[in-house]
This record gives sequence, C-alpha cells and structure tokens, in this order.
Amino acid sequence: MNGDYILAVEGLCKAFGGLQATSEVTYSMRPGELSAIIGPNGAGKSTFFNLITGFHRPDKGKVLFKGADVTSWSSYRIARFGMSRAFQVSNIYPMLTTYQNVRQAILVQQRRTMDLFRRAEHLARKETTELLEVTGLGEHHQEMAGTMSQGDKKRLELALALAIKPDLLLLDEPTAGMSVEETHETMELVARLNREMGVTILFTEHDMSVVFGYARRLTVLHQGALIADGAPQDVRADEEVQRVYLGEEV
Amino acid sequence: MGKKKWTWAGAVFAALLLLPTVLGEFWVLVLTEILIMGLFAVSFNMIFGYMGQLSFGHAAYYGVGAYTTGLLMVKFGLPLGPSLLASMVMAGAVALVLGYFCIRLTGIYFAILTMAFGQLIFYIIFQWYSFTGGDNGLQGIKPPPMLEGAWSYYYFALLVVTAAVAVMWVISESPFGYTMRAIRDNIQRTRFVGLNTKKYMLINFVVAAMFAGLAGGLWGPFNRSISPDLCNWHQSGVPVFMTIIGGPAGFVGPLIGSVIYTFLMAFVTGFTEYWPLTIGIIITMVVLFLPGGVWGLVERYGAALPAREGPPDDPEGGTP
Amino acid sequence: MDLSLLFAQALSGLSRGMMLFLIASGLSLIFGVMNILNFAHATLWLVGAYACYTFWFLLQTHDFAVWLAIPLAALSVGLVGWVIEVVLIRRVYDRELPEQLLLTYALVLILGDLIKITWGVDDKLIARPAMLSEPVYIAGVPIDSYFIFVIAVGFAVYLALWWFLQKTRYGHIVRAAVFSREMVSALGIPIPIIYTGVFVLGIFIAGLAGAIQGPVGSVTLGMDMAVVIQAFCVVIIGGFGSLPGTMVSSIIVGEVYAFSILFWPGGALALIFILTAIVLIVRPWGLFGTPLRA
Amino acid sequence: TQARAGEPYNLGAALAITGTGALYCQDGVDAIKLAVEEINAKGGFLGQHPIKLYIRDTHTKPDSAVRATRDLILRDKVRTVLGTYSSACAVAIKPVCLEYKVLHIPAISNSEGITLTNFSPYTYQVVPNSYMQAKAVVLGVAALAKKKGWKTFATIASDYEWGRSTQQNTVALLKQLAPDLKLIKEFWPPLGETQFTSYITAIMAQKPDFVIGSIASKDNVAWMKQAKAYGFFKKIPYPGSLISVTELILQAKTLDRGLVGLCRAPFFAHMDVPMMANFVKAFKKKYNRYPSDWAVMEYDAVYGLKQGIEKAKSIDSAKVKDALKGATIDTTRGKLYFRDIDNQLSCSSYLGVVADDPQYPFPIYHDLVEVKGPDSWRPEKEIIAARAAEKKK
Amino acid sequence: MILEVNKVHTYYGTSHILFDVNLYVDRGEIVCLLGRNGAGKTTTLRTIMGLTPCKTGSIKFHDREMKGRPPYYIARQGMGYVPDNRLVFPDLTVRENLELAVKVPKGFSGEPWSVDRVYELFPSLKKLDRNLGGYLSGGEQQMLTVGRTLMGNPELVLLDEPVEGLAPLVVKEFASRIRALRSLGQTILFSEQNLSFALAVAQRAYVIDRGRIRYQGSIEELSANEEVKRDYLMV
Ligand SMILES: Nc1ncnc2c1ncn2[C@@H]1O[C@H](COP(=O)(O)OP(=O)(O)OP(=O)(O)O)[C@@H](O)[C@H]1O
Ligand SMILES: Nc1ncnc2c1ncn2[C@@H]1O[C@H](COP(=O)(O)OP(=O)(O)OP(=O)(O)O)[C@@H](O)[C@H]1O
Ligand SMILES: [Mg+2]
Ligand SMILES: [Mg+2]
Repeated sequence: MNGDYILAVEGLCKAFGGLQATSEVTYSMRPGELSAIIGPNGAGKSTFFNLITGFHRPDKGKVLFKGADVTSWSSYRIARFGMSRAFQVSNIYPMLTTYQNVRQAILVQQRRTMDLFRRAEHLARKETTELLEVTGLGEHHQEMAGTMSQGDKKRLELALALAIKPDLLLLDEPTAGMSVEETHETMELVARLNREMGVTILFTEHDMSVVFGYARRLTVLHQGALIADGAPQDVRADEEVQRVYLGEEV
Repeated sequence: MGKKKWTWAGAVFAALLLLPTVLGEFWVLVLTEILIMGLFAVSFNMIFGYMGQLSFGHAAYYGVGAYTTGLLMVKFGLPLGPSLLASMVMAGAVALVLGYFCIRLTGIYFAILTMAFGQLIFYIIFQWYSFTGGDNGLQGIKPPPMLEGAWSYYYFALLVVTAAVAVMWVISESPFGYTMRAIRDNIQRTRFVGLNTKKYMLINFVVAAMFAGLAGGLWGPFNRSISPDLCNWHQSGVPVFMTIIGGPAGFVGPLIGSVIYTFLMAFVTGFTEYWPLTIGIIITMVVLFLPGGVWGLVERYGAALPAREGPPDDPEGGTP
Repeated sequence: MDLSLLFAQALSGLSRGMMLFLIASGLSLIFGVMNILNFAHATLWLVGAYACYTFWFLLQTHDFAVWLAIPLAALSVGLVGWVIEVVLIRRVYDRELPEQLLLTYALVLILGDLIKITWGVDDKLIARPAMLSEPVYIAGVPIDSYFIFVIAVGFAVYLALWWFLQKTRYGHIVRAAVFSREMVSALGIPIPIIYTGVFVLGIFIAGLAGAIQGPVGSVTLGMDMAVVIQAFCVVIIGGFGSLPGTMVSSIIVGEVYAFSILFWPGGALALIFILTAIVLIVRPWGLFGTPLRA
Repeated sequence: TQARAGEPYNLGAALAITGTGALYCQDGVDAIKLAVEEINAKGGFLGQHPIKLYIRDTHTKPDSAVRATRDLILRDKVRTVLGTYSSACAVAIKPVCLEYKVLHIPAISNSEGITLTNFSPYTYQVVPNSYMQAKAVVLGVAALAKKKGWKTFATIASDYEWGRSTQQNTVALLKQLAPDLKLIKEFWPPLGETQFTSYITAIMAQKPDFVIGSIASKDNVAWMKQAKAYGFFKKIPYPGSLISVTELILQAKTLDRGLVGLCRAPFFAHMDVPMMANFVKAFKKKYNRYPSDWAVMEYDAVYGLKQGIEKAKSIDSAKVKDALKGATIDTTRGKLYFRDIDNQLSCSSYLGVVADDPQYPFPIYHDLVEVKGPDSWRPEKEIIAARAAEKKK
Repeated sequence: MILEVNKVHTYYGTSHILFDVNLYVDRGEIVCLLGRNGAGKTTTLRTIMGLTPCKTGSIKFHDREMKGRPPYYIARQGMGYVPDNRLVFPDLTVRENLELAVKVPKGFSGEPWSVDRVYELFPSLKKLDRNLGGYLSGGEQQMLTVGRTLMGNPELVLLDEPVEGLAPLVVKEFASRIRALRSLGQTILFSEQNLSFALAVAQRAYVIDRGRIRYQGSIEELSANEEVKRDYLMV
C-alpha cells in the first residue's frame, strides 16, 4: 500500500458468535491527522480499536501501520512499534501511585525495564514530572491511582498512552466522565499534541461538541460498517448519519 | 528518605550478628532455620507480592535446590560453594521449563498449575529410589568441617542469605521490580504500553525459583539430611503462610513471617501435642484480625516506614 | 488382554470416580459460587466419616444402623459447616484468595486436632450393612456391592444439584455474585443468606460423602490429606463451578487411575497431576468451564 | 564427665504424635511411660538417676523429626532418643544423634537401612528389621507353596520405603528359596490409599496362586476390608502380610479367621517369660487394654537401655553404647543379644494363623512360628559388601 | 418525603469525603445531584444505598432509618441503584442479567417491569438478548444496568451518571424515557456533570462540591444562577 499512510486498514472483519461487530472496514489515515470515529453504542468502535491494536485478531482483512503488516502482531509489539491507546473504561494501575503509573510507562518507552539493578526511583524523574504536569495530574502524583475520581483516571489513562511517545494515538472516549471544563482542557492538550508534535490521533466520542470542535475528519460506523467518511460538516449533513446517530440537534 | 530504613536494616543486621553469642545452640539452630526459611519466603514473595500470582508449588524449586546440593555433595563429593551455585542453576532451569506454562495462567489457575507441577517434581524425587533415595531421603550431607558447628553454619547462612535478600531487594526496587508490580496491577495495560509481559513474568519466575533453590541448597547441610517432603505441597504452603502472616506488601514481610512461623514451630510443638490446633487458631486470628499481616500493622502505626514514593523534591537536580 | 478384566477395571474406576465426585462436587459448588477454595473440604469429609461411626456405634444393635447413621452424619456435618460459615468464612469473603486459602488451611489443622480429641487416634471400623457385604457379579465380574450403592448415591446427588442450579434462579444469582457481591446485594438479594446456604449445602455433601466412605475401609486420622489434592484436580479438570464438568472429570480421573494400575503401577497419582497440568495448559478453564471465569 | 548421683536422666522420645503414625505411637508412648514409672519407683537408673521423660512429635516428617531430635538433645539435654514410627525419620535422626553422641533406639520403624549402611555406633535396633521380617515370611511361604503346589504369585506393597524394601527383600529371598515360584505382577498403591477396588480387581484378574502384601497400618485395614468384600481371600491365599496386635484388636470382628499373618512382637507368644507376663499385667492394669507390638518394643527399648547403663555403671551415653555392644539383655521376648556388626537385636519374627482364642476378646495367632533373629537376619558378609559399595561412591 | 438525608459524614478509610450532607427527595420527583469530578456524587449515592456506610448522620427512606442497614435490605425497601462503573454480570446473558433482578417490593402497585418492557425502553438491547454481559459495548452495558435496576421495581432509583458514554440519539431517547417514567410517578435521584441533560429532565437540583452541598433549588433557578454554575460546575 501507499507509504503515504500511517495507518491503512483493509477489509477488516470480526464476528463474535453471530454478531458481526466489524464488517469490511477499509480505512486509512495520513500522518498528522486528527480524526474521530463516531457511531451508536455497539457500532463497533471499540472493537475496531481492539482489532488494530492487536487485542483481538481479525477474522479477515489487514492492518498496515507505518508500512508494516501488523495484523498478526501481538499487542505489545504493536505498542512498541508506535501505536498507543487509551481505553474507554479506564485501564490504569490502581495500586500504584499516579507518579509510579506514569513512570512505569516512561521506563518502558526508554527500554529500561530489563534493568534489574538500578533504583527505579532515580530514573525518568524529569520526564515523569513533566508529563504529569502536562496532563494536569501534578497535584495527584502521590495518590493511589485507584482511588481517584473517574475523570482523573481518564486523564491518567491519557498520560499512560502518551508516555510511550506514540506516532499514532487511539483514544476511546477520552473525555467521558469529565466536566465541561476538563473536557475542554483535555481536548486542547490532544489538539496541541497533534499540532506541535505531529502525533496522528484517532478518537471516538459521544460528546458532539468535542467531535465537531476538534476533529478535522469524521468517520461514522454503524453496525460494524462504515457509512460515512469525510469533513465534519459533510458528515453532519448526511441523512443516514442523522437518522442512526445524531437525531435532530440535541 | 531512605535513611531511617538503612538505620533499621543496620540495627537488625547487628542484632543478627550479636544475638547468637548470647543464645544456646538450639536457638542458634532455630535462627539458622529462620534465615533459610526467610530466604525461601522472600523468593516466594517475588512471585506473590510483586507479580501478584500465588505459586503453590514453590517448594518444588526449594526441593530441587536441596537435592542438587545434597546429591552433588554426597554422591559426587563436590564442595558446598559450587553445589549451592548449582542449586540455583538447577532450580532456575526447572523453573524455566515449568514456568513457561505457568505464566500463561493467572489467579487460581496459576496456583493450581504450579501445585500440580510441584507435585510432579515431588513424585519424581519420591519414586526415583536409585538416585534420590526415594522417601528415605538422602543422608550424610555434611558441611565442610569449618562450618560444621551450629554457630559457624549460622554465620555462613547469614552471609549467604543477606547477600541473596539484598539482591532481591535491589531487584524489587529496580525498573524490573516495578514492572512486576505493574503486571500484578494490570497486566493488560502493561502489554499495551509495549511490554512482552510473558517474558518478564518468566524471568521473574526463574529468578524467584533460583533463590528458592539457594534456600533449599542451604537446608541440606544444615539438617544433615533431606527428604522428598521438602517439595511436597505442605512445604509450598509454608512460604504462603509466612508471607501472609508477615505481610506481602512490604519487602520484609516474609522475613517477619519466617521469624514468627519458625519460632512458633520450634516453640509450640515443644509444649503441646495439640500444636496443629494452636497454630491453626493463630493463623485464623491473623487472617481475621490482622489483614496485611504484621507488616501491615507496622505500616499503619509504625514510624519506621519509608514515605510512599512520590516525585523527587527537585525534579531537575539529583539524578545523574 | 481379556475383556472381562477391562470391564472389571472400568467398574472399579467408576466407583472410585463416584467417590471423588461426591467430594469434589461440594468443593466445586463452593468455589464456583463463593470463589473460596476450601482446603478444609476433605477434613469435613473426614468428620462425616467419624460422625457416621459414632451414630453407627450408638445404633449398632439395629440392622438399619448404617442407613440411619449416614444421613445423620451428613446433617451434623452440615451443621458444623453452618457454624464455620457464620463464625469464620463470612468474614473473609472480600479478602484475597491466599488469605482465604490460609484460613481454610488453618481449619484443616484445627478440625484435625478436634477430631483427634473427640475420637482418639485409633482407627474406627464401621461394619457394613449385611446386604452390602458380599460381592455381586455383573457379567461374571465381581464388584463390591457397597460400591453399587456409592455409584447410585453419586448419580442421585448429581441430579439433585443439577436441578437446583439449572432450574432455580439461585444458580444465576450465585454466578452473578462471583463477579460482584456488591451489585447483587444492591439488587436486593441477601448475599449472606445465599452464601451461607451454598456453603452449608457444599459441606453437607462433603459430610454425606464422608459418611458413605466410612464403611468402605477404616476411618483414620490423616485420611483427608490423601484426597484433598485429588479433589482439587478433579475440580480443575472439570472446570470450576461446572457440575457436569465435575462429574465427567471425576469419572475420567477414576478410570485413569484404575487403568494406570495395570500399565504403570507406580504412576497412578503422577498421571493425575500430569492430566491436570495438561488441561490447565490447553484449556485453563477446564473441560466444561467458560473462559470468562479465567 | 561423671554424672552426680541424683542427677536426673533425661530420656527423649521422638514419635509421631500426630498424623498417620499416631495410632501405633500412642501405644509406644504408653509403654515408655509405664517402664519409666517402674524404674523410677526404684530410684531411677542405677538407683540414683530418676528418669525425666521428654516426648516430641516428629509429625512423621524427616525434617520435623530432625528438629524434634535437636530440640530433645539441645534443650532437654536427653541422653537417649527413643524413636520413631517412620523409617525415614529414623534414618534422618541417626546422624544427628551420632553428631551429639546420644543413644538412638528406633523401636517401631524397621527399615533395614537404619542399620545396614551409614552405620552409627549410637544406634541400636530392637525391632526385627525389614529383611528379617521378609525372611520370616519367605520361610513360611516357601513351605506352604511346596505343600500346596503354588506356582505364581503377585505382590501388593505400599509405595514408600518400608513397603518397597520389604517387597524387594521378600521377592529376592523367595527366588533363592523357591526358585520356581513366578512373580507375575507387582502393585504399588500409594501411601494413604483409601480405595483399593482397582487393585483388587486387577489382582484377581491376574489369577495368581497367592499374593504377598506389604501394606501397613490403616491402609492395611482398608485393603483387607475391601478385599474381603470382593471375596478376595476366599479365592486367593494371602499369606504373611503384616497383621500386628493392633490390627488383631481393632478388626477383631471382621478379620478373616485362617489368614496367615506376620507380626513383630506379639505379647501372647511370650507369656511364659515372666517379664512379659508382668508387663502385660501392669499395662492392662494401667491402661485397661492389651499391649500391641509397638508397646512391647518400646518397653524393651527402655529396659535395654537400663541394662546397658547398669553394665556401663554410668549414664554417659558414650560408655553405655560401648557396654551395649554385643550385649545380651533380658527382654519381654526372652534373652536376646545385639549383633556386633550392626547393633541389631536378635529378636524374632512371628507367623501364625489368625484364630479366635477363649482367653482374649480378639483373635490371636495359632500355630505360631517364631523365626529367630539369627536365622533370619542378613548374613554379615552381605552387610560388609553393602557398606563397601557405599564407601566407593 | 420519600428520602431524607440528614447531616451525613462519610469516610473512605481515614479520608473524610462527605461533610454534613443534607438532602431530600419527594415522591414523584426527579432530582439531580450536580458536581464536577471527584465532588462526591458517587459517594453520596453509595452512602444512601448502604454500600459505603456513613459514619454519622441519618438516612431515612419512607421515614425508616436505613443507616447501618445492608444494601440488600435497603434494596428490598424499594430503592434501586445504578452504579457508574456498570457492573454488568459478565458471564450471564443480557436476559439473565435482567431476570436476576426481578423483585416486587412490599406495597408495590402498578405494572411491574418485565424484560420486554426494558427492551422497549432500550430497543438495542433486544437483539443482544442472549449475548453474554461481559462482551457488550460500553453503551450497551450502561443501558443494561439501568434496565436491570428497573426490573426490581424500585420506588426510588439512584442513577450515577446514567448517560455517560451514550450516543446522542440514545441520550435524547433516554431523556424522554425518564420524563415518561416521571409521568408514571417514578421517583429518581441521579448524579450528573452534564448540565444540559440535567436541565432536560430534572425538576430540582443539588450542587455538591468537595463533599459539601453548596446549592439547592429548582432546576430553573439553577440554570439562571451564573455564579453557582461558574464556581461549582465550571460552566
Ligand atoms: N469479546 C466480545 N465478544 C462478543 N461480543 C462482543 C465482544 N466485544 C464486543 N462485542 C459486541 O460487539 C459490538 C460492538 O461493540 P463495541 O464495543 O465495539 O461498540 P462501541 O462502538 O465501542 O460502542 P460504545 O459506544 O457503546 O462503546 C457490541 O454489540 C458488543 O456487544
Ligand atoms: N475507595 C476510595 N478510597 C479513597 N478515596 C476515594 C475512594 N473512592 C473515591 N474516593 C475519593 O472520594 C472523592 C469523591 O469521589 P466520588 O467518586 O464520590 O466523586 P464523583 O463526584 O462521583 O466524581 P466523578 O464525576 O469523577 O465520578 C474523590 O476525591 C475520590 O478521590
Ligand atoms: Mg466503545
Ligand atoms: Mg462518580
């Protein structure tokens, strides 16, 4: 496939029992995009993420990432190759402090986890503190991550995804559970990452203000299949999308 | 921060150095036992406390270590030192093979698979009369003359155990150690930040088994004989018990547990024939009223504790 | 090898399997529902055997002594189970697996000594009912008639439990509770009662199995240790919490044991562990379990 | 160091108070207590060293046994350790006693390994060892086989040290004495087996002319009871399995009469020896039951020690061990002596037919055959060879 | 008054989370508990349900004291709870999840909820009838938990951020369903960060911040009170 694409997905299919969760999805992204995938609950958005990150194995189809065929790679290899994700339901280290959470991910990125004899405490201080500040978790660094409120957990989730310096970042409902202001802050950060560091970003959201406020391209999934793809205004105007997802304006 | 901790460690070590000079031979032997079992328990806690999996077959590696040293010394006349090294290697090798399967599982399944493998090792040792002596065990494992006395073997064990525990402590504080905690906490997340978790778990499993093997190796010359019971599931329960009594969360928990358990066994069995009842009640009390073990208690009330690790006070300076 | 030999081995394997099933089914039930691996299960089984001895001893002048002693023993063990649940087990529901393991292991020690204090160290022998003391012949092959009785009880327990778990809402509650006690409780279901019920039922079955074991050989201290690990293996092979799984794996283990005696006499027990390991590696959730549980 | 008069003699016993061996050991403990009482009534050893008894639990595990022994030696300062139920424990204790120069008298466990190899001059064995017992069985069985024209046999033995060594010795000795008997299959139920059905059907299918069993204790009870329910003993003779007095008493009702059994020290064989008669009377008076083999042997152990001390005129264990070397002692089983080469007491093994007896509320052995120690123990040159082989390694 | 919470203080271990919380709900009311992240909404609802018992204060349901009662007892009095973290039973099917919760509290009148009625409320669940709960999408799980609680025919439903993660269309549907429930006389107390949804369905609102109730009043007053909105809701 064309080397212009950072991610190229071809004819991806996945069925769970009788349920076709993903059917014949073909999708590609160029480096530097900031795009969103939307669709009703159960449309298959998370499944799509699961398929490209190696969490599920597709029944059919191919996933190319940075030119390599990663379809059958295990998830850790894909992550290491530069694709990172934040989960819909926050997926953090609940029994470690927020600081240790982030440091762990950074140590992985620095390939220092095989080090048996140096004190972790002395490593990656600067990077960790920086990332905590950037994601607005600075004041929580000492807290046990599991006892933070939902919104803070989501932010930590994002920090973990960022820590490994991905080329492609997949965010599954990154602002769910956040207040309006926090949502805004978080999305600003995401936009900045995209703008300043050139990270390619793909996210899902049900909050339309977020979707239309930040995504520069919009793709709609419905019952596992792509039904629309294009600039936000065009997609918003699409009748089918109106019918299955948006309803009239909320 | 770490200052207090070092003071404490120093004090304990000094006590361990001096204590035997005032104790009778029996208690020196008990102390030696505490050291060896403590090493065994700490190695167990590398899997349990830091990787979050309950190994119920840890005695297998202890037993393999004990038999390696025993057989090498008795049948091949190898000196103690190289035999101990061989114990670590042998236990590690066995763990590499068995661990390959075990680390694919978690929770109760991990516990039972490790137990099943442990029982297999037990049966092999138990049945292989021509080589291991079967359930008669192996006798005549004598330390070199220099270490034959209770006191000298104690100091030898102290040296070996301290070194081994120190190494494990360093590992537990290293990025690798924290990776283990991360795996315990959320294995999926760890995979998604790009770690081959199986590889790490296997390495940890093998390292833990090696130290268990070392503990086993120390046991034979201490006890003068070994038997297959050393790797039976009852024996696998011992480090579990020690760790939970002592507290799995802290590094020293299993050591405290070893002190308590060994002392209890030496003491309670001396004064009542109903020691199972007594020990059973004590365990029950600990589980019910002392969650987190003794170390948990210390953490809650004690001042001896290092503060939970946070970011450095000066993020810029300090680190090389 | 001649056919009647194989048949005789198969029958003896079946009887062995049924004995295992009776022990393992309660274990599996309690684990499946409460997520508690009860180390003391076999010890309570042993209590059942001793209780059976006591009742039999009191009634021994009557022909029906054993017949009455068995249910009485099972009930009294159920009662013991109730006390244990209320006093101990209930306090550790939301603890971690190892702590629960350790508590039930402590129970093994405590009960073991209590048995010794109550019944002493000597073996107890229960005379079998006259009608079950002679062998019967099936297709010319002898089988201990007592084991026909054991096999019958095994199947009866299986059917009763199956009905209970499948045909009552209970079964679902119990499966939901494994995932989140809190949520089940918030739906208005009284968890403590359910748990007590399940535990007592499981222990009752253990007591029944023990009582039935009583007349088989002698009742002695330490008998429990020989079976507890085998029972674990059975439960694992079948899949935790799966009743049909437990049944099938009991029979498999019984038969494997019976036939390995012919071909690899020293390795019968080792084979069971090998089997367990293979199942765990290939299908960790057991032959009949569901992967979500794993 | 010469002991002062009036200094107590600390006597230790490492036995299985809990677990599998508790049944046999209970009797042993009771007999030891009785002997101690009797001796103390006369002022103790040498009339001036009252005995203080310390009892520790081995948990039937070698490791615990070692700890118990060290505990006895180091804290309780015992001069003699009476022992153990399990042979593995005896073997583990032996070097510890040697190291601290303490006498060791294993009076229940009887693996030959205790005295055969790794010899310790401090260990004295008062039980007919596994070789002697096997020899006794073989002598009996060979005679029977000849009489009845038996050709084939199978063995069933518990899969642990004692069962294995007994089975091996039996098979080897049978081969010497009756070379045309053919072993068709061996069965090895694990220790603690509760259900023997599969073994029973498998043996019956082999149709051997007779079966030799080496199963002990509760496993033996379970095995015999189940085999009986299969009609096993009616079809297949089962000569010479271990049926001690404990089993005779416990299974009084169910035991098949006519079975040929083996035991180690049945009191009823020696009621003509005054010491035995007195012992049985005293035991019965104190505990209201008859003494088992285990009680008899532990009792003899204490009295053997007493005579050693008297001969040495000292309670110093190093001296007592020298005094006991080759010594002849009075026991409940008559005058017996320790063989020089391995400190094995020249005690007998007993074979007989289980039968009711009006004198006792349980069956005893009739047609009792006493196979004397010197007729059954391993020839000295074999022992020398075994020890030489051991050295070579 | 169906629910009356008085001077409640709640702790997690040693950390004090709720301070002197007072609130009430009248029969047939839809009340909203607003507050930003970590304000204590979840804790308040859990305290009412008895899942995180309060240390001091009183919680009266139908004038009966619920403090110190176990959750199942409170549920049986007619209270239902939908947690924010879903807790769908993973190895039961959708239908089994629903059927499990069937319960008719004492003194309940009217048409009880059934599986079919829940499917009417959330049509997308219908086709998942026999799927295992563990495999549902995030939004589907959310719908299932709400349905499951309704199956117990509670008089008072506690909803913790019920529309989080639901598609806009579904949110709208859901809002209209809640209004429909209100017309049936259902009493609801729900927590929310999203003001627009609250405005669409609630009649009355409390605003909580750092474990203290900072404001209460009708929803119209709230929407007009820029100061409260700015200080506590950051809108
Ligand atoms: N492992 C699985 N096994 C079976 N079914 C599954 C599995 N994972 C997802 N599904 C089903 O696949 C469909 C798509 O789920 P997915 O999680 O991708 O939806 P989504 O678009 O992310 O929805 P939401 O916006 O609600 O999160 C759903 O109907 C879900 O029930
Ligand atoms: N188990 C716990 N242990 C300790 N503190 C906790 C625990 N759970 C929550 N907290 C703390 O209690 C406070 C209130 O949390 P709560 O979950 O009630 O907030 P919330 O308003 O529901 O927030 P969100 O909108 O993010 O769900 C937070 O500061 C949180 O960190
Ligand atoms: Mg999703
Ligand atoms: Mg909340």
